[in-house]
Amino acid sequence: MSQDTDEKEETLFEAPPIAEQERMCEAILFASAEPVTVKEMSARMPHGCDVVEALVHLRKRYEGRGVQVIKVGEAWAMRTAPDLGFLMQKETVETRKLSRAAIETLAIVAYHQPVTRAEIEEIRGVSVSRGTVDQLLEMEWIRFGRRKMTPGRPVTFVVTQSFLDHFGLESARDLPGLKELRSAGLLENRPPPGAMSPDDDSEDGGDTDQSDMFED
Amino acid sequence: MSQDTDEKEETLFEAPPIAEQERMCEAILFASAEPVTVKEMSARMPHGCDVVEALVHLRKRYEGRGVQVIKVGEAWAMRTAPDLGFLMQKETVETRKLSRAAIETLAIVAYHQPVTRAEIEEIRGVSVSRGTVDQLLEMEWIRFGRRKMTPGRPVTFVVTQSFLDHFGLESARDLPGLKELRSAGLLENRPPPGAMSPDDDSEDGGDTDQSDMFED
Amino acid sequence: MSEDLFEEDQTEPTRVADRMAAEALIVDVDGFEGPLDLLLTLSRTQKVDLRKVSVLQLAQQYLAFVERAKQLRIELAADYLVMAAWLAFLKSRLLLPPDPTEEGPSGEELAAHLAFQLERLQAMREQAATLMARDQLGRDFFARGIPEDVMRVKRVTYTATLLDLMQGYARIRTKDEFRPYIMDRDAVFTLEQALERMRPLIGFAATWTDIATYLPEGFTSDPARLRSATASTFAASLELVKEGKAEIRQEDTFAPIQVRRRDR
Repeated sequence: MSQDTDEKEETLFEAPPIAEQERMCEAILFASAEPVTVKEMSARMPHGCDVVEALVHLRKRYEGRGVQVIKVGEAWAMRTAPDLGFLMQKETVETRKLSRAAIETLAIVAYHQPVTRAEIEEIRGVSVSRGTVDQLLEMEWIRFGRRKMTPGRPVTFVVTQSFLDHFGLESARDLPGLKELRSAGLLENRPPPGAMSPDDDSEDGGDTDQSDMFED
Repeated sequence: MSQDTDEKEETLFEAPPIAEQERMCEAILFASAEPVTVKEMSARMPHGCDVVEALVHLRKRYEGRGVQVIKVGEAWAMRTAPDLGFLMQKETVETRKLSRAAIETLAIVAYHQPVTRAEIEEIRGVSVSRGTVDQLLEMEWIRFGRRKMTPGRPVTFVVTQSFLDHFGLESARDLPGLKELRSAGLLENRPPPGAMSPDDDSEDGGDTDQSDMFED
Repeated sequence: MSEDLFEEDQTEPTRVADRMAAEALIVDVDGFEGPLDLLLTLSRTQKVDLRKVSVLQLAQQYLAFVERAKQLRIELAADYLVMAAWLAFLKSRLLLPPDPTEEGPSGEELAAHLAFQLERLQAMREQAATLMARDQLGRDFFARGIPEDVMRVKRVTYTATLLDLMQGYARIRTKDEFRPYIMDRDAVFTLEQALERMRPLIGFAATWTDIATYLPEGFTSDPARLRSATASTFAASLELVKEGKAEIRQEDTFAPIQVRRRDR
């Protein structure tokens, strides 16, 4: 497999054997507290390495160990096995207590992304305070997404890689209950009946945006 | 073995199997911000664990991997394998133009090789700094040639194969001569008083290559 | 696995929350995050699936709540009153037979939308709880404790083109007269040599002395040698002035250049 890649790329030197590539990925992931993207790993490893294949091998090797290789969005990381958390009291960082409003806002962004502030308010039934959004932005759990193509082109919010990393999610598609919520129609942005909003046509329930977003 | 320990210490619960103890040591070593002593590990792990044995197993497991289990004084730690240190660097290459002094020195070596430092200074009319020569040596564009059979037997400099490769020359004799330089407008059209330069003679006939060369 | 955990976790607090909500209805109006939150709490008292919630009953409960708040002289925020008005309208729509001449959505449609909103909010609350019950980084699982920094190595490579080389060479060759390549280094008196010669001597020059007197022996007869020696001796003099070891002057154009030591 890595042979093919070599031939395709016509590298001057042969890539190291896959076992060695695996060692390299191991060292890079091990050394970093932050997830490392495949792209960055490729850049640091010798030319012609098949990083993804090496990572798949590596993940397998760490299965059931005290440390695990996990995928976080486009990046990979090593993390201790969750069942051993009790050993780490010493390492536990006191996280800032999030308000109920912040937690709900975070969940809404995660499940409805990309979502505008107006949509969050619509779902929660109250206005979203600036502080709540700022706090989530500051924690780097949410970030600005693309602007919506609706009148006023409002900014949207999406969750970040740090969010995925923090909650041990491989991608936003792995959010628990996502499928059920979608099939129950609860992720739709249904306009109130009789509301003659001009964007009624273009706003096909946000469903298309949704699937878009979760493809990433 | 862990059985023995249990019995000796008369613990209420049995210690976890050694494989599990190994996982625990692995997670602790991975997540700790400092090397951890056996004593500290014992205190954090369930009662009756044989930390030393678990660590020996763990060290063995990581032998030859990208990560190693090492003993640091009385404490234990995990580190990336020393031979993979190069992966912990992110190299950025910045290309700069060679200084004027270096270009002139290089040109003199190319046209007059083998040439001594004193001769270079003679031609440039200024002293040649050590740094300039060192830089060219380091770039492997010049190298030491044979010593001159003159008093003091000074070392000489000649250009290297890398130099020829970089400038797309087959040999230093392919360098355009003064005549060509002049006709290319690179020299003032002032006839040289006295004899022809030694290079002028040898340098004819490279005409076809020449035009190529000036393309660069 | 974490979902199972969550299920277990979730059932208990919900019951507690129920009890607390019932009390909150009476004492703590401010505890609600707006009318929708209040409606959601009220709907729980119906103890049915949110999809089967009776919106009519809910509207009545809400209106009763607002009525009670008024009796207790509790100041209600405007949006609570707006919701009350809207629910009163909805209630009448639901109770009266539909008027075919009337425009707009039917009571059933409006009720269905409210039910949807409540269900959606409830779903998001549950998801928020599930999310927070997940294993979290820094709490349940951990990152590398001693991260190794990735060193950023900046490597500078130098480059030049053949044209640079040509131009460099041309520059040298046009700077001074072209002459065949011969070694005539003995006709050159370098700046370094001149400095070496002048340094020990300048200490004795208490009075102004023509720099010509510093010319080395054997460099005064041959014009080329004289030129080189004069130039370097002059340059060396300037160098010594710069170092603060000497002073230099010239009375007039083309007059002899004189130096003397500088006393501090």
